[in-house]
Amino acid sequence: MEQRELKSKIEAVLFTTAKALKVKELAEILGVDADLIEEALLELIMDYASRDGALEIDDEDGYILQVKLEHMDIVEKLCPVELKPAVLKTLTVIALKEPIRQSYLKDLRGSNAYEHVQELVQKGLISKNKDKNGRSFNIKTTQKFSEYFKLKGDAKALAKFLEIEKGVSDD
Amino acid sequence: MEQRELKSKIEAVLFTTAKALKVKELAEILGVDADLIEEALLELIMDYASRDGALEIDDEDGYILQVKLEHMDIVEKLCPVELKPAVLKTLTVIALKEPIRQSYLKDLRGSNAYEHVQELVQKGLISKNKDKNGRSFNIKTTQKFSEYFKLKGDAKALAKFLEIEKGVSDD
Amino acid sequence: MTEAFDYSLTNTNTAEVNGASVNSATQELDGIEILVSMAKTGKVNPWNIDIVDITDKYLTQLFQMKSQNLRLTGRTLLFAAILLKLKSNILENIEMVEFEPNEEQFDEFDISDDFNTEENYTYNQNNVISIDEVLQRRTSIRLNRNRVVTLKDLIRQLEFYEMIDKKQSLKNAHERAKRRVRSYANLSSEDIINLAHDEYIEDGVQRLKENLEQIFKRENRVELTELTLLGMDKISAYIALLFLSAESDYELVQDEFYAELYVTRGLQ
Repeated sequence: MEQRELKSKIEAVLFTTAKALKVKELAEILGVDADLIEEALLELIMDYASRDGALEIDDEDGYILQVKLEHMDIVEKLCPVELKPAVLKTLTVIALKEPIRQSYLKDLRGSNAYEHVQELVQKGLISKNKDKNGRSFNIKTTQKFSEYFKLKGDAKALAKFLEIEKGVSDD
Repeated sequence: MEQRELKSKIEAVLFTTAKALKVKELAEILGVDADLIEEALLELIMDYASRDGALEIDDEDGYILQVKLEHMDIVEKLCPVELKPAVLKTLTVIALKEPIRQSYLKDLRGSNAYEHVQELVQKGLISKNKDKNGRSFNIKTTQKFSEYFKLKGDAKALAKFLEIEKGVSDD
Repeated sequence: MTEAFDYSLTNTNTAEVNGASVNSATQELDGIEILVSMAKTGKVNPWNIDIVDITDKYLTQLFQMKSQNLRLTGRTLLFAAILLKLKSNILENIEMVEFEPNEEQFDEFDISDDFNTEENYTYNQNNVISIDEVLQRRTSIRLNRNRVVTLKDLIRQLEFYEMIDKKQSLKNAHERAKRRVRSYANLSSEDIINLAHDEYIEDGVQRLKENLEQIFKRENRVELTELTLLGMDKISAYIALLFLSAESDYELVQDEFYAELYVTRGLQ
C-alpha cells in the first residue's frame, strides 16, 4: 500500500472510532505492519499540525483525532454534560476507583451518593450491577463516559489519596 | 472574526455534531451571520477537497464532515450500525419498492430475507400484512421508519437500479 | 505519599479559623494545621485548591491573629508558595520529584534558625491534584456516531458495494486477459501469425472434419489429445474444433475442469 493511502486509511479509522487507539490496534484494524502504521501516522500528525484547522491528533495514551482545546467551548455547547458539581465529584470518585461498591461510595461521598448514582445511571455515564453475593451493587463507568471524559494527571495517586481520606465532601 | 478562525470553528462544529447541518444552523450555533458562514464554509470545503485525505465535506441536504466513500469499508467495520448491513439492505429494498410482497422480496434478497423481515418487524421499522388473497404477505415501512429515515437523493434511480439488477446480493 | 503534606482530618486541633475568638492552642497552628482547619470549617475545598484564594485567606487569617507571630506567618506563606508551585506543576504536567524549600525564602521572615530544625520537605505533585480537575472533557466526542443510519447512508453503502463490485469485475477481466497472454507465451511469433491465418484455420477444420467422420464411425467420442496424432498441435486442433462445433453437430465435452476434452456427436 502506498504511504498516502495508508495515511488516509488511518485518518478514516481515527475519525470513525473517535477514541484513542494504539499503533498496535491500528495495525490490527488495517492489517498493516505496525512499523508502517507508525511512519504514516507520524506524517498524518504533522499534516494536521501544519494545517491550522480545528482538529488535531493527540497522542496521549494512544492516538486520537480531536478538536483542539481552543474550541472546547463549541464542544461543551454541542455536547453539554449538565451535572451539578456534587454529582460530578461523585462521578470522579467512581472513575478513580471503579469498580466501586455502592456502599463504599456512600462512605466516601455521603448519603447523597444514591441520588447521584441514579442520575448518572440515567445519563448513561455509569452502570450499576448486583454484586456477586447479591448484597451490594458494583458501579462502573460506561462507554459513554469514556467518550465524554478522560482522567487527567496523576489519577492513580489521587485514587490512593481518596483511600486515605475516606471521604470527599462536597465543599 | 477572521475568516480563518471562522473556518476553524465551523470545522469544529461539523466534527462534533457529526450530522448534516444547514448554513442557518451553523450560523445559529456560532452566532455568526449566515453569509459569512457560507463564505468560510466554501473555503473549508475546498480545503478538504484539495487535501487528498480520508475526509470530505458533503453538501447534500446540509453540510456534513464524513469519511469518503472509498473508505466506507472501514466505517462499516468500526462503526457498528444498529442493523447489520444485510438487514439494512433488505430494509432499503423494502423502502424503495414498498409495498412489496414477501415472496418478491425473497427473490430480490434471498432466503435470509425472512429473518431480516422478522428483525425489522420487531424493531417496528416495517409492518407485514396478509395479502388480499391470503397467500403472501405485503410489507411496508412504518411511521417509525419515516421518523428515522428519510428517502432522499437519488432514491428513484436506485429503485430503477434494483429493478434492473433483480437481486441485491449481500456481497 | 508524604506525611509532610498530610491533609488528614484526624487532626484533633479544631481551630476556628475565621473567628476572632482564637483559643490559645491556635497560637501554635502552623501552615499545615491552618490548611486542615480551614478545610474542616469549609473555608476551602480540599478538592479544589484555589491558590490565590487560599493565599488571601491566609493573609486574612494572619491579620486576624493579633499576635504577630512571624514564624507562623512565614510558614503560612511558605505553604501558600508550595501550593502554588505544586499547582503550577500539575497544570504544566511537569513531574516534580522534589521540592526543597530554599532557606533564602525565609530570610525576610527571619526564621531561618528555626527552620533548620524542621524535617526536610519532599513533596510530590500527586498530593494536591484537585478532584475537580481529574475529569477532563474530551474534545473527540462525536454526536450521532451510533445513530440509526439514514437512507442516505444506505445509499452510500450501496454505492460502495457497487464500486467494489465494479472493481472486482474489472480485476477479473484483467486476470483473464493475463491468463490468455500467458498461454500464448509459449508460442513463437510465427505460430501466432499462422494461428490467426484464415487459410490455416480452414485447412485445419477441413482435415479434422474428414478425420472425425472416420473416427465416429467406430467411436462415440474421441480425446482431443488423440487428434494431435493427426499431425496437428493441440491449439490448432482446438481452434478447428471450435469452428467445427459451430457449423456442425460436433460438441466439446469436459467432465471436470482441467481434465481431458472430448469431442462427441451432439444429439440429432
